[in-house]
Amino acid sequence: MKRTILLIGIPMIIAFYFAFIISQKACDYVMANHPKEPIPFNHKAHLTKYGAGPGCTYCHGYYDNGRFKGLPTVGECVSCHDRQGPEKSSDPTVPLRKPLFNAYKDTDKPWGSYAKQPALVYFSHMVVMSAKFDDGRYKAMCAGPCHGDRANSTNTSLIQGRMPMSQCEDCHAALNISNKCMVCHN
Amino acid sequence: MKKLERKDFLKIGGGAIAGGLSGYVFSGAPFQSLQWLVELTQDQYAPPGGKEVYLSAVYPGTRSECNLSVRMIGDRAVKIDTANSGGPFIQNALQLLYHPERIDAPLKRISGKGTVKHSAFEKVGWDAALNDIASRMNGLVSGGKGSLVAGISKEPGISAALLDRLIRSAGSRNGYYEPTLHTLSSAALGGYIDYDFMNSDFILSFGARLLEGWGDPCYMNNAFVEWKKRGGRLVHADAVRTRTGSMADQWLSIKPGTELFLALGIANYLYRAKGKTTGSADWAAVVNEYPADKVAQITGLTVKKIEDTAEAFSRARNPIAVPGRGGMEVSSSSAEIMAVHTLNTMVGTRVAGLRGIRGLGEPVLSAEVRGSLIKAKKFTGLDDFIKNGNFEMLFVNEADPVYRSAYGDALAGKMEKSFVVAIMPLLNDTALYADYIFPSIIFFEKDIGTVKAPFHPYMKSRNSADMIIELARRVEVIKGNFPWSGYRELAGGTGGAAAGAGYLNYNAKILKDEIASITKRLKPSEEFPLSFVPVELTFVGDGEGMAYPYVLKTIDDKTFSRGKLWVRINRDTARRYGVSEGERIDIESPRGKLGSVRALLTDTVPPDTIAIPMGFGHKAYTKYAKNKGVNPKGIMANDIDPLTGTANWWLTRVKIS
Amino acid sequence: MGTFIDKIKEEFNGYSKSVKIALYIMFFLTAGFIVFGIQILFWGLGYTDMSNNYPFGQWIIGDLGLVALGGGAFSFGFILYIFRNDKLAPIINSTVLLGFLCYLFTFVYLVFDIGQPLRAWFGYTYPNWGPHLMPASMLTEVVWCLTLYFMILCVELIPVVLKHKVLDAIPALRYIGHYLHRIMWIFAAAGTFLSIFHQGSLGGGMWGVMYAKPEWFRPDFFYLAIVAAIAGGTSFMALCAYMAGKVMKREIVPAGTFYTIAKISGIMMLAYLVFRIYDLIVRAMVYIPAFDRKFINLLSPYYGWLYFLELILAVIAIVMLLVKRYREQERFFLTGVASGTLAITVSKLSVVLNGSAVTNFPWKQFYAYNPTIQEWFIMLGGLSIMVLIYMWCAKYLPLFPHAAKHQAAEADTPASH
Amino acid sequence: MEMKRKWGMVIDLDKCTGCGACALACAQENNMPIFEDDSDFPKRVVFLDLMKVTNDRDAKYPDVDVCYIPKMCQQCEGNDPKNPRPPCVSVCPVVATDVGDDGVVSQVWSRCIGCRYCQASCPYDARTFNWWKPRYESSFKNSLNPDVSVASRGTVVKCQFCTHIWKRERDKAVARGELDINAVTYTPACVAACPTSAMLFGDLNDPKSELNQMLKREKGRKFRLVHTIDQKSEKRQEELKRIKNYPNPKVYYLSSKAWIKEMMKFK
Repeated sequence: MKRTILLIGIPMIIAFYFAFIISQKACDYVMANHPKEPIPFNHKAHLTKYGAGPGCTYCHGYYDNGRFKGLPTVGECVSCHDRQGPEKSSDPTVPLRKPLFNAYKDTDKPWGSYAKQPALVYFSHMVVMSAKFDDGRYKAMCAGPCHGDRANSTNTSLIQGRMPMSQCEDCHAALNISNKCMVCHN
Repeated sequence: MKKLERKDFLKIGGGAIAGGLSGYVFSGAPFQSLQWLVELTQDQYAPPGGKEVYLSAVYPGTRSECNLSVRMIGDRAVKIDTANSGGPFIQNALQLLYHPERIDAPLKRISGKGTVKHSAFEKVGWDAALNDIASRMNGLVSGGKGSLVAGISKEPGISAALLDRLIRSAGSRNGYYEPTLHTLSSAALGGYIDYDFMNSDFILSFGARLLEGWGDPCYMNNAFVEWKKRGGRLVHADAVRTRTGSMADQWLSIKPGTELFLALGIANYLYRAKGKTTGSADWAAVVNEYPADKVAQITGLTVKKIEDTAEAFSRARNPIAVPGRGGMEVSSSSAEIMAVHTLNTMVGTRVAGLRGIRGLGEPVLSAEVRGSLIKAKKFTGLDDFIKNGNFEMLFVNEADPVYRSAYGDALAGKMEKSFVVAIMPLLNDTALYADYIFPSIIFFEKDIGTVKAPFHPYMKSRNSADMIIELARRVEVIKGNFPWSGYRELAGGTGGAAAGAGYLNYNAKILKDEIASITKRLKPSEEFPLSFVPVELTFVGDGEGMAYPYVLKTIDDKTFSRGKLWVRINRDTARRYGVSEGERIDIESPRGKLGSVRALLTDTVPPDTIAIPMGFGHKAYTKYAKNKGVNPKGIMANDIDPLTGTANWWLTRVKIS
Repeated sequence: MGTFIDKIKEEFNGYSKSVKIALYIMFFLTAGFIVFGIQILFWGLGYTDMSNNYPFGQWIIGDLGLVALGGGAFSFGFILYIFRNDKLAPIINSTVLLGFLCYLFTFVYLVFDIGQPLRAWFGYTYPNWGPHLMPASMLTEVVWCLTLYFMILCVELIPVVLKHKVLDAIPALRYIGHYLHRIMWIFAAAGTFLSIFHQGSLGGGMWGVMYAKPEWFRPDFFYLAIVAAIAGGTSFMALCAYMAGKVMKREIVPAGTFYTIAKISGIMMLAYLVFRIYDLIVRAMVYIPAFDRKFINLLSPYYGWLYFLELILAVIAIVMLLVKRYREQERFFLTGVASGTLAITVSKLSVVLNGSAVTNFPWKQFYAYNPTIQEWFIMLGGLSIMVLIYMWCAKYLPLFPHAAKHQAAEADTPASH
Repeated sequence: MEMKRKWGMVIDLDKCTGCGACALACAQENNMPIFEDDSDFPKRVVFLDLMKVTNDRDAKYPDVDVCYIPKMCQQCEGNDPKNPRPPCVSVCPVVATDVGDDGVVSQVWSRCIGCRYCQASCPYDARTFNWWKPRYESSFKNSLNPDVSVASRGTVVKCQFCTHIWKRERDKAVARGELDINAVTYTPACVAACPTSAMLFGDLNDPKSELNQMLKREKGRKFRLVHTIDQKSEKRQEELKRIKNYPNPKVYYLSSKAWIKEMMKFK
């Protein structure tokens, strides 16, 4: 009897483990975006060394009506990395010219997005990022960031794939914000 | 350890399968993949986002302009915001702007007429098309056949004025307009009437469904709000209880088609009791024949009601009597227009002045052309021309006479044998018989006044005024009369100057003729006992709205639903003819038969009357309008008015079977 | 392969002519079911005559009818296993199979009926539970109860399947079958519990909670539906067994069992009739006036008569099944169970048809509903598939142990036929 | 942050010409699908239906009258406004429809399984079902509004008082630095499009709002669609409310004509 249990149980546990991992990875892969990344980008350096922080709005800004612009255009990049600027400089505060940008027009958006918002959600970055507690702390910071550790990333991928709804719901519940469908969905 | 047997392998395999399956299930993958499958199979479309901008634009009106803003997402226009400015039709503009069947380049017919199939046309360049037309026109004019050039415009405006000039320069008098109150009253009175509804305190409407698309809806809606605010009084005389009748302060439920007599009755009261004078002695003599009791008998109103209305009209500070039966599409005889406008002149109102059309001035004509012009036969109006006239070359400027005219079939027959150039954004029924079709633009795409156009013209479409100027400049004899380079130079407009009351011409003979003709038509005959009158849905109007799918969504189920048009019949009348609700009936007039419409039994129409919604039954005009319902124009009365030259189709005698 | 086809041919030729014609029709309907089923699943419900005015159609009637009639399974299980009325033993296998089929096809129709079949699992993952763990939506309760009860029916069906001569030969399966049979009362009890809930909620509660709809709203509808299910289900099970016997041309259920069922069914039908009349009176006097409307005005000219038909059928069933003299005559017994089944079916028809036909606005007329060919084929094709499966099972599974015994007994006495 | 608003609407039928601009604006704003025959009334997808009502049930020519009633989702709340219970919300098996914090009955079509139970329970025919796959032929796709998700086939859709416009306005407010959500007001597409300003939208919770002022002022003219309990005495209303829930919608209509109110009753 014991032998039978072992014979059935051990392969069962092993198969369970592998099937679980494989299907989860497969799901992640299918659900994730795999954008092109033609120009390497270092978030950490820009935020800590070159003064693009704090916050993200320096590059990932908003339109006048409060909607999120998303990824920056080359035009925004070359507003610092001047197309006519110096290629080398001893002054660390002077942004260098990046020959990488020569191939792009100002309106181009060379990067694709890792983060993918489902099409059926009305999500407002500005509202989420500017909501505050009574004592002035930002709510978004307390609930834990959606985009991972932004300040220490050295590449462009910050969020992997689509954010599941449950992740939004968890923060809303924790912060005592309404979790009704119509808060986000239309 | 014992040797593994075959049975043990089965156990291991079973365990592995069970474990694998549960691992797969517990990882959430099946649900995730179902979700993915849902999205995949539903082909969920997400409109692309972008920067939001509001562009401002102006909707042109004859009397007031509607300001609006267009919400843009990136380079897409997604919404028109009118902010309660009064213009209902503006909401259609986006559907026209992005209409999938909008013409994107000049089209030349390569196969037989009578179809607007894709394969019947080829796309050609503007230059090639204009050169071809110009060479044909040159041939006609130099061959002395300039008088066989004709043009039909939808409504007065810059491009219509240019087209008229083009035709006149070619030596023809055949520049016509589709009947609107503007053109009808110009023909009947020698000028159009400029109603200042905003400042009027008493509006007496003779069948003019003022709030259902009549005139300039943007202005009318604003005026209506103004009346509500200031206590303006609207009295509406109409046979059918339409929404205007319901919104009016008083509804005069006259018998169908008796508006003229009501006007005479009121004039009679004003003349007798108030001592007001009318135009001429002959006219007054006719008016004298219609005292209130006689009019009461004809119209079915009480004497008191008529006299009260006349009294109220004469006492008002700024009264308006307004003719123009119908909504978007009007049909009033010249006598009726004259009789109604007489009331305005009798009380000397300041809010209904007669204005003349300034136009672009007389073109310079060569002796040859002038000769042909003198020889050319003269027609009083569009339907007169269609019925009796002849043409070899026809320009149709935004109009759809094949669909709208009571002589549409006759026109189609003549168009089939001639060379037809049409200018329009969507292929309508007239395009069925056109040889060349030029894409024109919508109000969004042209500069209006000082407001710049928010959009570029769609694909290869151009302003029709520009197209006519371009064409004229290619025709030898005409060239000199078109010194302009584009419509912007003409933007000053062709507005009217005051014509003055002395300009009025009250022709008693026409009035008498019309009275005789209408009396004949009012009398129920043995064979055709029922009256047949039109009604309109605001957005469908005279059929123009049918190309817009969202308009189809506003149609109520008892007007048109699932391919069936419903006509309205009085309950008692229907009972007498044994017609039950929803039954299929045929309507027959002396001119022909209208097959399979459904009967809607309602007391909103008077006894012995059938009311039919207009605007249905297109043969072309995009797939949204095509073959939906029936077009009653073919069986409607077609007596041509002596002054306006237009068929008076308002009242038709019919029978049902 | 060839032998297999031969076997099917042989089997088919074994039936009488009328059964053959019925089989032809059923195969045709099944083919239509498949073709139109694909059309509906892939291109949407636009092909039905349901509309925004008339959102529920034929398939919902199918669901209601099948669940109510399939409900006979739980009442029989309850009476047999809990009350230990062994008279019902000969018919229980058939009953369980019928219940199973009815519920299976309820799911099939539900999948066709919802606009997003691929999202059907949302009912399990995002159920509308209200406070206190009571389902807020009757449909949530229906989905869960149906699923659980369907599982129970599967378990109840296992011993029947295991009795098949091939499977019965395997000792392990034989033991499982035996012991399952021994503990079947647990499942019967659980099934009864679940079944009562969803019978109530699908047949009545689901309609009764629509507080803005005069034709449906009444709080007692839930209980009425339970009684209806027991009354109609028992009749239906008897009717099916009787028909099977006719087709197989032998006695498969002893007459005594039929009489017992008839008695139960008749009593329940009487209870149903009384309850129904009470229901109608309460509606006419209390609930419909609360809408400022009158009962008589809610009877659509197309479907209003179904109410009266239902009452007449119920009275016929009561007379035929409760009066001993009639019950024991085959002809009257058949009339009784048939009209009992029909009465409940008609009651479901009137719930959906007349209920949907009533307008919400005083200026509109009653709506009519003319099912399209797609709806008819899917409805009737589904029923044919049920019948085909039942016929196959009746042939190859020991659905009627009594018949087997009876046959064995006959075989002992030579030259019986 | 607590949402203090409760949106409601008043439609003045004396000012409504029945033109249908509201329905058009609604269709444009909310990405209504486009089919070849959108006049197919029983299966057409619209949020705002322009109903034509005449009194010829009770009257004869010439005492008849015609009225158009723009009807969208009436945003019911049931007997107890503190614990809103619209007829459609409790019946949904998958929580695709819910009452928002601002009282608007939401419908999430990405969650809907298409059982149409809510449609059956709606006393105002306000919900429509996507019987066919929503289509937007070629260039019509250009005018789709990105703020409203396009529905898939087989889901129920309905008017949500253009909630997305509230969100849009809120974004603008936040961009201006206004963080209080209760300061955000908005105008639904139909109200903004009405050529005669016959529609008014506002907050029912705020006694000072224009909407509440108007409702207070227009006691004699106001009524609600097919909600005859409003015309009963207080005592009788209490009695009736014990028997059952009433929809208690948040859309009010105004009319000076008695016959319209008479037509709201079944006879």
